[in-house]
Amino acid sequence: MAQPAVQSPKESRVVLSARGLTKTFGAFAAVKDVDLDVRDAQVHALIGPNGAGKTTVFNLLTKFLQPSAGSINLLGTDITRTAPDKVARMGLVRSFQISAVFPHLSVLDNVRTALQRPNNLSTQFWLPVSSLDRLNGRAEELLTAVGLIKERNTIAADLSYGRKRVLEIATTLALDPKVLLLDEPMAGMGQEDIGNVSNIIREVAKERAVLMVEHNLSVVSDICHHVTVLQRGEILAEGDYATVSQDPRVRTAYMGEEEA
Amino acid sequence: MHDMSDAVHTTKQKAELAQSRKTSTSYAVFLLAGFALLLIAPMFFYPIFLMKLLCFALFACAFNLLLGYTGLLSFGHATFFGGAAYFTAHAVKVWGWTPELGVLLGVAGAAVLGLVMGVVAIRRQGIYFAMITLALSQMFFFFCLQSEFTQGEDGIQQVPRGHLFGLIDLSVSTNMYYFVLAVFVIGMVVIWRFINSPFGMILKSIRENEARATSLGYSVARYKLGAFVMSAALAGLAGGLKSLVFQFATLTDVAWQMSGEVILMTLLGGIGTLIGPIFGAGLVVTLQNYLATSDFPVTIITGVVFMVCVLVFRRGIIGEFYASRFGRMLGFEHRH
Amino acid sequence: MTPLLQVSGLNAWYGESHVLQGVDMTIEEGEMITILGRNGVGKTTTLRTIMGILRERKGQITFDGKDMMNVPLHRTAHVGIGFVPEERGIFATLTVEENLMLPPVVAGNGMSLDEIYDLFPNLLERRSSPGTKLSGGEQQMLAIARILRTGVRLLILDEPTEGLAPVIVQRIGQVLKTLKERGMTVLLVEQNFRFASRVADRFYLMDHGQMVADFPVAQLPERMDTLHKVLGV
Amino acid sequence: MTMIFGIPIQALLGQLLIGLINGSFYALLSLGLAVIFGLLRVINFAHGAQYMLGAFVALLLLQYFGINYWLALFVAPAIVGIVGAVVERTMLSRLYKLDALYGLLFTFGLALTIEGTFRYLYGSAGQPYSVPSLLAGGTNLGFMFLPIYRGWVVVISLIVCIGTWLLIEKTKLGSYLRAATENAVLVQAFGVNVPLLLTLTYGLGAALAAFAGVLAAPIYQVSPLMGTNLIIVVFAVVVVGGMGSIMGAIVTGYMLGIAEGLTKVFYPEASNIVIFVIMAIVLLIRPAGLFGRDA
Amino acid sequence: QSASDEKVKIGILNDQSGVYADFGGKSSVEAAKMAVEDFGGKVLDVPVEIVDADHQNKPDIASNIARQWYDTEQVDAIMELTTSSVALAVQALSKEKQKINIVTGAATTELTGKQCSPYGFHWAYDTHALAVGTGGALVKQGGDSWFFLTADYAFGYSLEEQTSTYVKSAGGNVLGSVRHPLASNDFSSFLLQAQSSGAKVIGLANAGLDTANAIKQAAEFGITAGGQNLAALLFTLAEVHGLGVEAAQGLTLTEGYYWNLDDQSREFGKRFFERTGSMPNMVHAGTYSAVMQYLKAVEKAGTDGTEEVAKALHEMPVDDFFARNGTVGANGRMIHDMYLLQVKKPGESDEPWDYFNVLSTIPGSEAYIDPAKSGCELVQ
Ligand SMILES: Nc1ncnc2c1ncn2[C@@H]1O[C@H](COP(=O)(O)OP(=O)(O)OP(=O)(O)O)[C@@H](O)[C@H]1O
Ligand SMILES: Nc1ncnc2c1ncn2[C@@H]1O[C@H](COP(=O)(O)OP(=O)(O)OP(=O)(O)O)[C@@H](O)[C@H]1O
Ligand SMILES: [Mg+2]
Ligand SMILES: [Mg+2]
Repeated sequence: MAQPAVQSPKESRVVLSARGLTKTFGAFAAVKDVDLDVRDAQVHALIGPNGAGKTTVFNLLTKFLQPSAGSINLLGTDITRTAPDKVARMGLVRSFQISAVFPHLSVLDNVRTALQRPNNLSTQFWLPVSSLDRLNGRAEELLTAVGLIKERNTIAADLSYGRKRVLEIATTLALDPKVLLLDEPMAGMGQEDIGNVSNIIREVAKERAVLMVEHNLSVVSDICHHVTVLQRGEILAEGDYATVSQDPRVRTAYMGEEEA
Repeated sequence: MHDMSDAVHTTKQKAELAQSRKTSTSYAVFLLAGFALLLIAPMFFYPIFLMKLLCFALFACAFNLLLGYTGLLSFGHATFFGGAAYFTAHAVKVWGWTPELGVLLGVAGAAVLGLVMGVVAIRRQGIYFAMITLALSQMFFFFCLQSEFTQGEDGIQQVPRGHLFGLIDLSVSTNMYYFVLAVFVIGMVVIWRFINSPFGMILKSIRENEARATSLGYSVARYKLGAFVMSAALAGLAGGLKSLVFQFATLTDVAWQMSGEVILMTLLGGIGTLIGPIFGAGLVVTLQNYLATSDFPVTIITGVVFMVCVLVFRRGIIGEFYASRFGRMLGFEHRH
Repeated sequence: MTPLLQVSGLNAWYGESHVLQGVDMTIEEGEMITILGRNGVGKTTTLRTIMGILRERKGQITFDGKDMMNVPLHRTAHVGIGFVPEERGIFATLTVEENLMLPPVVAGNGMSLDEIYDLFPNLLERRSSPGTKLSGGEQQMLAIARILRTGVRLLILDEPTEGLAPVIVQRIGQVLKTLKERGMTVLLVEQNFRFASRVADRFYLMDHGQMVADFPVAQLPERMDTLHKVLGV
Repeated sequence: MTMIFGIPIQALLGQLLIGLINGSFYALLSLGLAVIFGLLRVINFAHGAQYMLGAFVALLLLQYFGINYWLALFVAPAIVGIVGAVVERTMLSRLYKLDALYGLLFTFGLALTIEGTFRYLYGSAGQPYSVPSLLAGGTNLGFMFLPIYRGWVVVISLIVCIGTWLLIEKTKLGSYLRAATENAVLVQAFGVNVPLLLTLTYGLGAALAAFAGVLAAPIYQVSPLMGTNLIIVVFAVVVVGGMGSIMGAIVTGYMLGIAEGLTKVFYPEASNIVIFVIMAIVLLIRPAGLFGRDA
Repeated sequence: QSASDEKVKIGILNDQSGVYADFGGKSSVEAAKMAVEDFGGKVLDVPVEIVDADHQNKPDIASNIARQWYDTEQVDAIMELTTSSVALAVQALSKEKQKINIVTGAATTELTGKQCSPYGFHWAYDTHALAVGTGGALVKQGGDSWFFLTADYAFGYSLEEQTSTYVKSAGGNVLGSVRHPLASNDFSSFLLQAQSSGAKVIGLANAGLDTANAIKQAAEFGITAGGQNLAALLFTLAEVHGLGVEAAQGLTLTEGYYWNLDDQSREFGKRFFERTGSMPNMVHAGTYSAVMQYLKAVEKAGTDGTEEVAKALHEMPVDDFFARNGTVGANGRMIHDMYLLQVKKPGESDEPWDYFNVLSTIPGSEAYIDPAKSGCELVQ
């Protein structure tokens, strides 16, 4: 599936960038001096061995963790000291590695919760809930796109693990973020959904930047324009998938003898 | 935090249109019937008892707004209830304000207290939250115990009920009753609207998964604080009203046992149900009155009721009713 | 000879929803079995029911000739079944090493601590940090490593490769083979088909709460059609 | 005479020592609370009642069976511990799968019931329990008169605190318990009899409270109300120390005892809220408490 | 003329399960019943009935019950009313409903001061009487330098303040005081401060468990052995019994009644003991006396009408085993003699419950505020 999509539109602008990003936990440096540029209309993969610091980088970028050093810039604004919810409101939204849904809300309500904010329907304590019904159209559209429409009224807790991941993606997309950070979105998904979600990501990346962590290399090679390889908190290699996957250091540290 | 709602969720949510229509009709019928009953109740019951019941019912509903819909268990709500009682009593007695202004001052005072307590307590969740609110309300209790304006353990006594809007004489029992009833209904409408609003939806999401709500861009602390202050203000409404009904404000209303009592009411009625706490309050108030003249020791009975409720009727009176076959037949699906 | 694990007519429920609808399955001593199936068909539920974690169940489960239906959960491990849950179950208040040492050893043929650290050097490096401060993949390693110490006879693994880097996945494949050589029996649920086909002796295909097919790895080529149909790829 | 803030240093020393003695009670009580909370995730509101029970059982043992203080020091906690274990087994254990708040509410009811019953049976005025003759009297330390019994309280409570801490933090048993609070089902699946462990833990926590109660009996009036208000202060101690942190509970218990003691000298009116004030400040600066791990 | 409704009903409203349950409680109800029996069970040829309720120290419950009693259960008078918030609330209500209330359980002088009622009476004791009794009388016994341990709320302040006044006017001086929070368990800190003040008397301006714990710990820290005396400002026989003579020996306190005072009081004490298992304190005896006097007043007035009975109560002198030389002031205060008592040493008491030596008798006119200076608007 060597799609033209893998060709990266080089000229697109940088929307999220980090310089000298560092995070230490006590004496242990989980992330060391990482520079990262995430571009609009690109799928950017962050890969690397377990414990390399990928999730930590996500936590830093979304401000769930405060960097020990370095700076982060989102859409021209310095967000090094901004609160996480503020960052989300500025258009940088993430998913979680261990699935995160609102367990006792229905699938539809999960998505509507996300839709409330961009539609400015979240602080009105004087309006009836039915005022949220105008979000249904968009919510159902999203659910259809990810293939969850049949379960729209199911309580999220009753979904199987894989389906929860899918719901999480729908919820994240509902915010219509400018930059999307996905932490192992395909983990635990069956083949069917992997194909489906790959398509969705490819689709949404046409208008926004996507940074994703993924261990499924066929997905990475399929949909990612740019790959950064992290090892022990540092950048080991960078480039498109073809280049990176040929790098012997990457092969020993991460891929093993897996045929690309 | 999500287990709290186990008691109030059935596994499957069937939001079929017909069902929900049936539910809302049943609700409407029930509410109208209830309201009609309250209108004629003074003909059958002792008005002061009814008024006390309404005050506590409103207090419990205000408390439930926080516990049932944000999952925050406050062990310090006596502060708002009793605090407002003092403010209202003081304003009416010492400054000679009209009763409605006095009550409004109580509400405002309680809201301010809520803001102060909230800012500190909101930083923690669950049990920590409960403990912190408890400790802060103890501080307030000691403040009231020592402060001049509360008159220590004598309390502010002989508070005049005055004239509503300067016109209606509230020392007439029936007038007072309908005033209390009106305030109660307004309070309930406010609560109902609040929980069934876009804001209320976000509160539910936050209770379900805070980190996720943050990552969606909601500043969790502010929403919680909003709910906390709202709950405090409504508890204040109930407290202010009570001080006019009984014409005094005393330390019992700010003591931590009062916070325990309101929890009991809510638990008995059904956490997370709109009208459950009304029944819970009714039961507790009746029980206390009844036990007062019986030979049973009150604390033991209260304690046992508490334990039995937690162990057996976790859903509370209304919750069990909704979940029962009869409740379902009428179209009450237990949900929120 | 009786099979090590025999499951027949197994039904299980989550409250009102009837998830397993008559699962039949046999595993011989020393076999490595993989259950394949789409998301939500009941794979995890099957494992949880066999373990006795989910107790709203009917049917028969015998392990080594012993009826398991009435064995309390805390005895299951002592009978000889070990479990690695899908969500890993790492304990936050315990350090990595405490996590590792937590499950009681039930028989002598488990791996030693040194062997385990050899296998997963990441864990050695982070041995004294709190369990959940590990990265996702490290937690997965820990979850697997933890059960290898105990010396159970039947190892039940729910999606062990999820979230692991390809190198580690390969290493786990080797570990499983070694274990098999030591005589251990393994029951696996996997989404990573490539991995599964490399390690398993036999497959069960699951759909709608039932086993719809089972065949040895050798028959894989001729069964590709069924596979595609059931897995929806 | 040397003065500090207008208080003679001698007097100050005395007050410090008294603070330490009271801290011993806080430490013992908050330890039990922290054990139960840390391992069962239950806020044991009945802790004050169990403390009272300890004292009462000692008193009743003396009145009806002539069992002296030394024996009561073991027997009373054992009895209360067993009662606690029974309560856990038959009732509290049903609440673990629910939110921790239900545990709090249940034990709240339990506390009311126990205290109510004792008040009903024995009135609220309280009854005396005398200091064992071996520990009667006191010594003059130069700066103050120290009742020997108070010295004994400090020593024995330190020993018990450290012993419990070792048991929980340094043994396998402890790690089972800690793991079981996070995911009991999984620990059971690993082959550990978790329900039994939890029952023992609650029993231990209750026994610790009762032990403090027996220690307190010769100092305070043995009254059904003796634990009612104390428990709230102890909650605050545990919150300051960091909920669930055993060491935190112990150390903060002693520290706050001293802080309270000093307040009684410099600004006595505030001595009952000083702990709450400290708590508020600590929470603003370190939400997880002084020794707590951030969740 | 006769009773309005074929029945005279008296309500005993007090704390039966809380902190004051021993202070009055169910035993007070028993005392009231004894009074009715002693009176003959009937007045003006209609039966007398006692009803009782546990107000749980909550004014709203008390107020609720009082209303119900007055409005629907034809209760004619309510008595005892432990704790000041309850007493004040019920007195206000009784005034509004024009019913008689007699307080024996609460201490506040407000009841016969600014918040007095034409139908309200205060029977057994009040803070002023306690202060005069213990403060003034003790100085005369040689306790002329004082240090106070004061509960940090209005009740404590007023006890301390009033006592200090009488200590000073009797020629003593106050060396200092320390305010301790309500319900402090540990008093050793405060006691050490009191000890180092060198005062001869340590005045305990607190109540209930606080006082008991302070006394117990004073013994523990060798304070009483060191020559300082303790004076409890509100402490009764019931609590001394709870504390035990061992710890309480030497303590001085003031009560309005002591069972072992003379034959009359002994007679009542013994009978009360047979019915309740404990000897009465001034609240129990006071409640008996109040019921008895109320019935006498009904008889005298020839009706149970409030105005008439109140008038009779104001006019009639009180002379029974409880109140010697008792008169009722226009503010409702029943003025009678008080006793300064000292707890005996363990060897000294020769029968159970024989706890006190009587140090002196304080005449009612000294013990109580002159009604004319009480601030009550009913006194001109
Ligand atoms: N809060 C923390 N405290 C201490 N160490 C931490 C913390 N968070 C992460 N680490 C450590 O930092 C390293 C990087 O973790 P991170 O979660 O970023 O890895 P990752 O690249 O996402 O790995 P994986 O692919 O397994 O998810 C790991 O070794 C982990 O143990
Ligand atoms: N706790 C639960 N309560 C109710 N229903 C549940 C629960 N857990 C799972 N289910 C339902 O049971 C069915 C089987 O779930 P199970 O987790 O066994 O699927 P799975 O095959 O393991 O899927 P996956 O590959 O996604 O892990 C699903 O339809 C799911 O929605
Ligand atoms: Mg990660
Ligand atoms: Mg699964």
